[in-house]
Parts: sequence; structure tokens; C-alpha cells
Amino acid sequence: MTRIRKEGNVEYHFVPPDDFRKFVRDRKERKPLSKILTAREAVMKFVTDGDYIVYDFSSLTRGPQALIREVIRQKKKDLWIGAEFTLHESSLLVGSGCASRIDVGFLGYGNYIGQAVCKGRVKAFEWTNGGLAHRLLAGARGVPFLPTRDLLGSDNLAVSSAKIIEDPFTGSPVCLVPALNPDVFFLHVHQADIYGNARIFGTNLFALEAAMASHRVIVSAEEIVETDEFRKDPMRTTVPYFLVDAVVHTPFGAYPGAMPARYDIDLSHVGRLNDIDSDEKMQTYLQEFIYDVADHEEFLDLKVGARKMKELRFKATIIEGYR
Amino acid sequence: MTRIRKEGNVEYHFVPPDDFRKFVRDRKERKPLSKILTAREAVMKFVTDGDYIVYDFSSLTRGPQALIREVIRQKKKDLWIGAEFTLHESSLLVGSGCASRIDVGFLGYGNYIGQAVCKGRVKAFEWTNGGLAHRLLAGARGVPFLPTRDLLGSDNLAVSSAKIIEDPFTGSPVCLVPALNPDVFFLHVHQADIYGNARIFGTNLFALEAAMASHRVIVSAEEIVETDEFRKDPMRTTVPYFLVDAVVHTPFGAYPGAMPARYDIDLSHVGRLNDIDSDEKMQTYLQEFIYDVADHEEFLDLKVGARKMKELRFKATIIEGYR
Amino acid sequence: MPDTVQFTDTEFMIAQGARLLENGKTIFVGWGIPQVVAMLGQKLYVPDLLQLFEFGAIGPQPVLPFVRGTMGGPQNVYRSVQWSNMNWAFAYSASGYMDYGMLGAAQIDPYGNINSTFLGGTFEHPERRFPGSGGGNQVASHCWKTMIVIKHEGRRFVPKVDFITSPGYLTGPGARERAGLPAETGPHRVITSKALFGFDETTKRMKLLAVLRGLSPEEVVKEMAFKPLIADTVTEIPPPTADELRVLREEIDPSRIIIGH
Amino acid sequence: MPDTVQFTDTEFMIAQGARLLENGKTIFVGWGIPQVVAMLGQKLYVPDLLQLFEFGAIGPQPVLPFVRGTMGGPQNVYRSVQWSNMNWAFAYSASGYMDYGMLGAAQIDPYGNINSTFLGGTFEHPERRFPGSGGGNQVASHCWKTMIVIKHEGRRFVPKVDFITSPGYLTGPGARERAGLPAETGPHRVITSKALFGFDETTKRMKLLAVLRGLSPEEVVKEMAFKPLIADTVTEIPPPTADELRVLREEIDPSRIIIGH
Repeated sequence: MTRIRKEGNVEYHFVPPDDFRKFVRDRKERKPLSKILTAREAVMKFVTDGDYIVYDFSSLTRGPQALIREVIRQKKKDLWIGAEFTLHESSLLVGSGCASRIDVGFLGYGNYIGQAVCKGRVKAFEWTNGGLAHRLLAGARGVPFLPTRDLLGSDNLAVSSAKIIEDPFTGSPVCLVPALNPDVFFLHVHQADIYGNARIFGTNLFALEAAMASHRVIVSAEEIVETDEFRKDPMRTTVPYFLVDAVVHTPFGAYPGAMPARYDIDLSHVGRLNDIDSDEKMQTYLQEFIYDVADHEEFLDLKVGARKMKELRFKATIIEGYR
Repeated sequence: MTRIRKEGNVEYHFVPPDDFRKFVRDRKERKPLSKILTAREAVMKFVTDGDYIVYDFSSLTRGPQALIREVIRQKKKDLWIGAEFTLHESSLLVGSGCASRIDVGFLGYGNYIGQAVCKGRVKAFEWTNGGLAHRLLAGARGVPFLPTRDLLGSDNLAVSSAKIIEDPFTGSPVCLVPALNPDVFFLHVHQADIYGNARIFGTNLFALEAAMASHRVIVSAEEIVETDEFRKDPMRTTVPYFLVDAVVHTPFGAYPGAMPARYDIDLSHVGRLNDIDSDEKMQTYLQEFIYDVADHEEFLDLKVGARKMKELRFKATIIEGYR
Repeated sequence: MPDTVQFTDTEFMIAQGARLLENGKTIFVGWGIPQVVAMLGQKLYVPDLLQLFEFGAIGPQPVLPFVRGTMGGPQNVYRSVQWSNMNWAFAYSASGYMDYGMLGAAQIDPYGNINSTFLGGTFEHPERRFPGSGGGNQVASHCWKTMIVIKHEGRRFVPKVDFITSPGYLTGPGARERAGLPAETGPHRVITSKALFGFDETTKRMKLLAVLRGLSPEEVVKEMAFKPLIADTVTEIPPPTADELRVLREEIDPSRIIIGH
Repeated sequence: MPDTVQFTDTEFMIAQGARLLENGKTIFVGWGIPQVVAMLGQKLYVPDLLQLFEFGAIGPQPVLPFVRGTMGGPQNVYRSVQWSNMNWAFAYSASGYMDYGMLGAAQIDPYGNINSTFLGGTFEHPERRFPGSGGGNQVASHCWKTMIVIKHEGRRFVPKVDFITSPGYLTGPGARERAGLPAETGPHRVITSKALFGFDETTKRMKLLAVLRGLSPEEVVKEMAFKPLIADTVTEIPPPTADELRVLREEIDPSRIIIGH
């Protein structure tokens, strides 16, 4: 056995590379078939109680907020969140009773989520943002771990399951983080085609890594475009179609966050989220904005409205770089 | 010590991550200063006898051929080549007496280079294309190694210095390849600014990895453009300026290879390269096309000519995707 | 009569290979003949084959005719669904997304181990030296099913290769897994200029499955330096069809750089 | 008289931080106050500072005013030299390209170890829970010199942090290297609302370097739960200048979301 100098010893989500490979072989479609589904269908079909989920970017910028609301609407249970760069998502998923474990990352923003940890509502593990990014890269590269020169010396190690070994090339301690192969990855993009080719304009956290590393990938897209758009400019493709399981056409899918070059953040709605500091306020919010509406379209009609959407579009004046 | 199940035991180029980091701290410029140099100046300043060099893409497509000819013209000695996806470069660098070691990759194309190995003119090590790509990624990520699930079971292991350990997460054997931090990286691009921001249109081998992992980066560019061009479309930036040490304005710098969307391959000149199967023919070629001309511009005037360049430009009609 | 049509060894290998491709699957394509196999297949049989190249072209629809030396050039990477780089290309294969890999070889043994590094002498002082792995080692390690295209010359089929560049079943059943290679992967078909081989489920040794129409199993096997297993029923492979030859000669390789004369 | 100008603790921390930035260097910028420090610095003192954010913005020139909540949004990543992702962002820092890192903290100890995870109780049952590392652990591990911005409140300066989220000098000289962290890195400055600290070369313990004009070293130190070293000459830090306050209040944060009232 490889000698391990130090290791964390808590639960961690790990799928041996060979098991993930077999899933990919047997259950991921390579044929260019239409994967257009509604959010309801996609979440029903591909999100199961107990799943480990990740999502790209935050509730304030290009986050898959409509998909997350759909998960809450369907009252999924016992989810484990890979909360890299998370803001309000973790509060909502924990407050709604959907999530019971969080790999931190960044635990979340607002007054609710820290209290939820203190109250033991949700169990936290400390991988750090970089650690989760490395873990997803390992998952995408089909290797069981990646070495890093961080986590070392900190207390995160004991509450994650990273390990420290001696690097056989230099003899120095190096940290190994295990691959992460989530059950589901949610990605909200500017454009997708019906097969799942998808592109983001702007930066991303781990879009391609997580799409390759995840068992199921649900893409929600502001626009559905011809496949030709991808083939004409293949450098712009963030995720190719054969990684994707469902494509959900979701205008304003990042609301209340911003979709760069499409619409701005709705600070008043974000204020509502920030104000949630009790279970009562949480339940009020969930009822009003999630349970009381049938789907994202009804949400837009009843809770946002055309005037507000027009106003948010009006403010998204920076388009340089986003096309 | 980490238990090693099996390891190669030949020379390999390795710079401990801390040493590379110190070089980056002390000797890489972060200020946006003009780095415009001639090829002669850049190679004189940044390529030293004994250096380990890598380059992106091949002698037939977007290779830094003008820079490689300049290395040969300056009669650098004892170079060690990281020959990932190499075609004629290795023949020329070995035939000219510049290179004495090759990390293979792909040894090269044409009749000359295999004979050179048989004659003991150059020493080969077998890392495979993927192994070299992984090594550069490790070098870029500041870690001493990366794990892979290849090289395993093959004979490359004994003639590289990869190691096999037991993965501490699964117990299975996994291959570790050491980081590669070359001395010099040559990259030929479509566009650069004077500070070194550089972009390629099309695919690449390891452009960003190698730029981050290398001590010195020499970019040759078909066009020099305003920095604004990069800031207006930051997703298109292949390599940011602070990784780059020299920018050489080099129209037709990939000749006789093609520069996608700019000019086509010169198959007649490539035929000359393919025909080299003896030292005599090699010396004749080197004399005629490299030693006999003062620089790349004289090469274009005397050995290529405006008519040929016009013809090659004429043939480069596929521009979709390359802008 | 179509059988009287002349064709080259290479044309036959390419046509055979093209027929074996599976529509709606992914394939990691090696340099040279495998490229042409994929082109012919995509043109005639498997429009939804997704080709992947090690230099980062994912799903191209190459422009015909094929021009030698443009691996990575605009014709070769035309209309890809994604342009990327080598580390990502091998990530796709390492994490299991590549159903097939297709490679050439200088030498092969009964377990499908491939040598493309050297012949004769020692590694340090070989008699003949080839380009080495390129990305072949990764393709043969990661892809679910590796197909090898090789000329049917006796000296290429040896009991033990001089050097394992790209792993087949190594020393037999379970050896890949013991070495740490991804489970349930390995050589799947060997496509030669005279025959088609598979690998026995139990012994993992090469097995003759089919021969070019007009040849007997004995003729095919006699020149090989090891004796392959022989399938209970050895089937017949039709020679290249008129369609295959027309596409190869007129559309893909009119200057006959690859297919020969 | 400028000294009679009113300013908030946060304004002073930001102004102090901005003055400490080095032109023509690179900085890995954490969330919140560090973003504003970098903006103010770039505007007034260090036009050629290269900012890098963990979500993949390399070298942005943020649009003013600063809008809360747009980390990663178009204003924040405006006119970057490169848009990338988190793994690449941390590759830049891991391989040594980031001269400085700048982070906030909930709690800090004499060796500059940072806690941003929890206070009181145990990890499983904390009394107060914070967001945790984010990318702070990587920034503090990889960057050459880490600067920490923290309010000068006694309870934040403790002999031992409840949890080391991001490593300082750990237990003292040599401890980072023994842990395997990159050599010659570590905390460089601690910027508070009353003072500026460095770290002693030999002992790696926090050392008071300067205090806000009008305060004495004793006043600054008395409320801290550990006694820092005191420099032989403790210098004076001028309060925010009119220019700094104008840019902060009029250009960067007119709604005073960060700088407060």
C-alpha cells in the first residue's frame, strides 16, 4: 500500500473510475437525438433522492436557478451538494429539506445557511473551492485522484477525505483529493441545440469538467439554436452534445441572478433571499415563489412579470465578449 | 516513502515545483512591457545549449517553423526535445546537430529520424503523446506529478521515468508521470499583441499548459494586434501576456506547414523534407534553406517568393471557425 | 462481375474497417489509414459516427478529398462540434466516452499487443525505429474496443512483440486489469489485408473470424508467425464494393496517396 | 484639515490596502473588501496591477461603480485579458504566477492562520458558522505573499484559531514547508481598521508595523487576545485621503454597500 502520512476520515462521495466508465458506456447516449424536455420532466427523470449534485456558477450570475427551483418543487430528498462558489442555492436546498449534506466549497450566502449548520440541519464537509474543482477535474480525467499543493497544513483535511502522501518524485508531502463523479450536474447556458451542444459566454467554474464527470447532465438554455451554430465556431462550444442528457429551454433561467449580456440581476428579489434568517421566512419564500407556481413559466408570469423582465434586459448593456 | 510497484529508471527532465515557482517569481515579467524581438534576438536571448524545448502543433500545421529554423541557424547544441505530435521538427533538429535527446511522443515523420535513432545519433525516451501532455499539465498546475490510467502494462514505462503506485483510494495500480517544466516553449499563433497576449484559432496540443509550465515562452505571430482585441473577446485568448517572454512578428512563420485560414501547406517543400533519408541530403537541405539565409524574411524572399505565398494564401479558403 | 475489380490491399483494409463501424457511436481515430476508414464509413454507412482526434477535434465532418499531411488542418477538423486540445481529448477517452479506438501497428502478437516503436536489436540500438506511440498508448488503454488495422504480412504477426507500445491483453486474461488498465477494455478486431480477427472471450487470444472471399483460412494463417485460434465458422468478407471504391478513389483519395495503386 | 474628515473603519482598511499594492504585479483577489481594495488601487496607484479571480477572470478592468453581488458578472470581469475557469485560475497561483493574494478573515492567530469556517463549539456543532474556505485555502497556500484584511476587533485576534481554514505559518518557522506547502510563501501583511502588521522573519509571528495616525501602539494592541511583536519603529498611517474617499464614495461604492456609513 501507498504510505499515507495523514488522511481525513469522514464520508465522501466516490465512484471508482471503472464504475463511472461503465455507466458512461452503457447509459450515456452518443447518437444525436433530441433531448428537449421540460424542467419538470428532466428533474423527474434524472434527479433521484440521495443524489449528489453540482451546478455551475452562482445564484447571482448564470446559475441554473430555474432547475434548482424545480428540484425544490419536486421535494427531492437527502441530496448532497457540491457547493463550489455557491451563494443562495444551499440555503434554498437545505431550507426546503432537499439537501442534507454539503461539500464546502463556499457554504453559501445569507443568514440562513450558517444557522442551519449550527442546528445540525445539514452536515458539512470541507473540501474548499479549489479542492472541489480539482476533484471534478479528476472525475473528468478518469483518474481516481489528483495531487494538489493546498489543503496541506489546514484543518480542512480532517473534515474532508483528502489524503497526504509523500510525492515519490520529490519526497515532499502532497495532498491527494479523490475524484468526484456527481450524479447530476445542472448547467445554465446562453445557447444550446436540441442534442445538447451547449455554450456559455463568459467565465465558468468547471462546466466541462463537471459535464464529463457527472452521470447525468441537465442543461437549461436561454436560447435553442441550430447545431450549425456550433459547427461553425467549434472553439465556442463549452460542452459537446454527447455529455448531455436533457436540454431544457429556459429563458430567464438564471433569475433572480444575471445572465451576462442577456439580463441583469434583480436586486430586489435577491434582497428577499438575503433577508431569510428563519425557517418561517424560508417557508414563506418557498411557498410564494416555488410551491405556489406550477413551473418556471408560471413563475415568470406571476412572480416576475414582463415589465420587470424588460427592465432587467434593459440593464444588461455590456455585451462585449459575450457572443 | 510511498511504495512504488514499478518504475522506469532513465534520465528525465524534472524541475521540482518549488524551483520552477521561484523562477516564475523572480524572472517572469508581470508588467505589460513590449516584448517584440526579432527571431534572432529571441532565440539568442532565451534558448541556451542543453535546453529542453517543446512546441505546439506540427511542421504541417501551425508549427513554429521559423523559430525552429532560427534555432538551427544559431547552431544550438544538446537540446532535449519534448516531441509530442512532432513531424519534421525532430529530423531537422537532430540532423543539424542541435538535439541529442528526444522524449517521444511521436518520434517524427520521414525517413531520416528513425535512422538517426538506430545510429545512436539521438537518445529516445518513450513517454507517449498523452504522457507528455499530462506532464505539461502537471507542470502548469504546479504539482510534481499527475496520475494516469495509461502507460500501464506497456514497455514505455521502462524507458521513461513514470512510476506505478497503488492508488490509495481504490487500491488499484495507477501510473504517475512527473511534471514537465521545459526551458523553452515555442508557439506560433494567429495574433499576438506586443505584450504577449496570444491567440490561436483552431485546436491546439497544449498551448496554455506549456506556456504556464515553461521557463521561457517565445511566441511567433502572423499578426500583431492591439491589446484591445484581446480585452474585447477574452474567451479567445489562448495565452495571457504575463506567461510570454518574447513576441516575434513572423508572417508565414508556419511555412512550409499551413496556417489555418491564412495559408495552405506547401506540399512541394514538404516533399523535399520527406525525401531526406541521408545525412548528405540533410546537410544539403539545411545549407540551402537555413544556413544560406540570414533570417526568416530572407528565407521568404529567396526560398519561397511572393508568387508562391500568394498561391498558398489563395488555397486557404476555409475560414469558418478561425476568427 | 464485381469480384474481378482490381483493388489494393489498403483499399480492402479500409473498406473492411468502414463496414465494422457502428453508427451513433464514438471513435478515437489514429493517424493515417484509420482516418480514411472513418471518412469512408461516415460517407457510406455511419453518418452519425462521432470521430475524435487526439489534437482536440471532436466530431469533425472532414472535407473531401483527404489531403495528406493535414492532420489538424482546416479540412481535417472541419465543422467539429468542439475544438479543444490533447489533454481534453484524452480525458474523453479516459472517462469512458470513446466506444472505439482505431490504430495502425507495425507488429502485433496473439494478445493484440501492439508494437509501433522498434523492430530488432534493443531499444537503445534498434534495427528499425518507428515513430513510437503517439497517442496510440492512450487509445489502446482507454477506449472500450480497439480496432487495429495492419497489413497481412507474416513478419508483422509474431508470438511476442519486440516492444509493447500500446497494450493489448498483455499476457492474457485479467492481465489488463491487474496492470491497472480500465476494466473491460482491450483489442476488439484486427483488420488485415486478407482477413478479420477477433479475440477469444476466454483466452483473450487472437481468433480468425473471416477471410477475404476467395482465400482459405489456411492460406491466411500460414504466413503468420503465430497460429491464431480459428472460429468455428470462418465467414467470407466481400471485396470492396464498387461504391466503396468509387468514394475512396474519386472523393477521398483521388491522388491515391493512401490507397496506393 | 484632512484629519478631521470622517471615515469608516472599512474605508480606512480599503485605503490602507490599496496603498500597499505593487504596480506591475499580480494579485489573487478574494471576495468582498479585497475586490474594492484592488479597484481603488488600480484606479489611484497601480494601473498595471493584474487582478485574478478564482472564477476565471484574468486581468479584468472592472466597471465602476462596484455593484454588490456581481462577482463573475459583466461589470466585474470587464475587459479581462482572459476568461477561463477555476482550475486554470488555481493553476496560475499554484505554479507561482501570483505575487499577492488578498483575503478577508473571521479570526486570525499570531502565525497568520486564518479561520473563516466556524467560531465556538466544535466543527460538527459550531456556535457560529461562516462560509468556509471558498478559494481562500488555495490563495493562502499558493500566492507568494498573502495579505489579510480584517476588522480590528479583539475577539478576532486569538492565540489559536478555532479552525485553520487557510494556512498561515501554522506552528512557526519551517512548518509550511514541512507540511508540503510551496516554499517561501505565507502571510505578508495584516491590514486592520487600526493598524498594519507584518510577520517577523525569524519567528514568523505577527508584528505591529504601523498604526493609524492618532493611535498609540498600546491602544492598538491592548484589545487583541494575543500580544503581537512590536517593530522597533512603529510608523504612522495617514487616514484615507480626500482622493481615496472621493473615489471610494463617488466612483466605486456610491450606495455605500461595502464602505458603510
